[in-house]
Amino acid sequence: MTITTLLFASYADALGIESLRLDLPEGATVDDALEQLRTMPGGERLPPAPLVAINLAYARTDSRLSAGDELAVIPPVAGG
Amino acid sequence: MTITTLLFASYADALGIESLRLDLPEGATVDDALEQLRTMPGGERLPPAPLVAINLAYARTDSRLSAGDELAVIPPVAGG
Amino acid sequence: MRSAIVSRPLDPAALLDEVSGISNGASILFVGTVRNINDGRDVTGIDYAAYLPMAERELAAIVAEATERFRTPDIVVEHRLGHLALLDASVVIAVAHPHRAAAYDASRYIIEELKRRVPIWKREEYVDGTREWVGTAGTQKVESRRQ
Amino acid sequence: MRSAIVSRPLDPAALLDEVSGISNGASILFVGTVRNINDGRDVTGIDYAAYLPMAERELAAIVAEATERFRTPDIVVEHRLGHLALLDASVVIAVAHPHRAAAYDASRYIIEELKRRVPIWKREEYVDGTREWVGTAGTQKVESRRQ
Repeated sequence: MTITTLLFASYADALGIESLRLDLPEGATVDDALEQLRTMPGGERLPPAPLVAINLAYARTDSRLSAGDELAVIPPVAGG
Repeated sequence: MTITTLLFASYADALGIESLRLDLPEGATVDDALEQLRTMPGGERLPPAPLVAINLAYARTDSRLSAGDELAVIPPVAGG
Repeated sequence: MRSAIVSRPLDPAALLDEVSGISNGASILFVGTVRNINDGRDVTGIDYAAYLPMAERELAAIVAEATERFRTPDIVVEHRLGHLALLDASVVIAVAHPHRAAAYDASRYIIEELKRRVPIWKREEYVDGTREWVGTAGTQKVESRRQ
Repeated sequence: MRSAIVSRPLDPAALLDEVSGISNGASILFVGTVRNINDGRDVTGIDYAAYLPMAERELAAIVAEATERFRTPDIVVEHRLGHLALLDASVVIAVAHPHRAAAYDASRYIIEELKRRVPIWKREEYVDGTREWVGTAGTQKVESRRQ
């Protein structure tokens, strides 16, 4: 299955990309997606357990992904 | 000795006056002044222990007064 | 740091501008306004009166205390006297601070102390045309001898 | 009740007007502004970025929570994105309520939750020309691969 992955701020800078598609086996979790991201250049800069959101809602990294999901890897927020 | 006494808001309405001079013996206290006010028409409406200020600063009712003092009898404040 | 008791309409935005500065990350504006219901009664307006020299002195003291306690000089407070209609602002407190927690705390400190210590009184007007002085311990139903 | 994430200058006074009403006795305006020093470094400006659809959703959720928790519909929040100079307002929170305690509490709730949950990030610019993304756990010194 294919999911869309979004990176922001320092994470986008680290990997040099803001949006990419990941191919994952059926039943894959957020952790599986993160593992794939870490194999990319700069991916080693992602923290061990980053904040993530699936389809605009915060999620746990052991959550299962579905085809077409939008997975966002979210650096520490700093609004205000 | 003579002091100036100021009344405000509901107290001024009760006694029908906002400012008056009181003649008091030397060494008189705020309580003595209040006792004199209570003998005036409407004076019975003053509470047993009203807030008072001497020369613009809150004071106790057992404080001694001096000639020329400005004694203010202060209803519950309601600013803001 | 500035405080004033005035008889003209208050301008909250001007006070906000007055305290803002490049070293402050947070500004808090408190605006107290005349509302249409108090203690279940329909209010149409309020007359504010003060023991002016003492009110000025107490208000200045409160602002000085807040300045020291919360470590910011950027505090301006104005209280209005006279007749106010519904929606009119009776008091505006503007505080700016490098950090938001202290800004909130200073703002709150000032309004609570103002309500506790500053000799200002309000007489509410009700829809039935009656007027009563309002005290912190509930409305004082003192019959006026001047009417 | 309204929230928005915008790319234009914020107008605090307009938001204050928007929440005020005759049944409210207290209005609190919080304005967050860009300040010249953060963590001891001289800041000259900030770029704000967001995960926009999620930020809009989280901010709306926070405002809805505050509306219910503090029982007032009179809440408006706007957060600005893009490049902000010193003194520019990045966020404005306007809350009005019949009573001041709830107004303060609602305002404080919203800014704390906003800083905790809304996916917005800021990159500070320093006097030496460098720029860094700022995290709540201190500045993240991530070397950019895109430069």
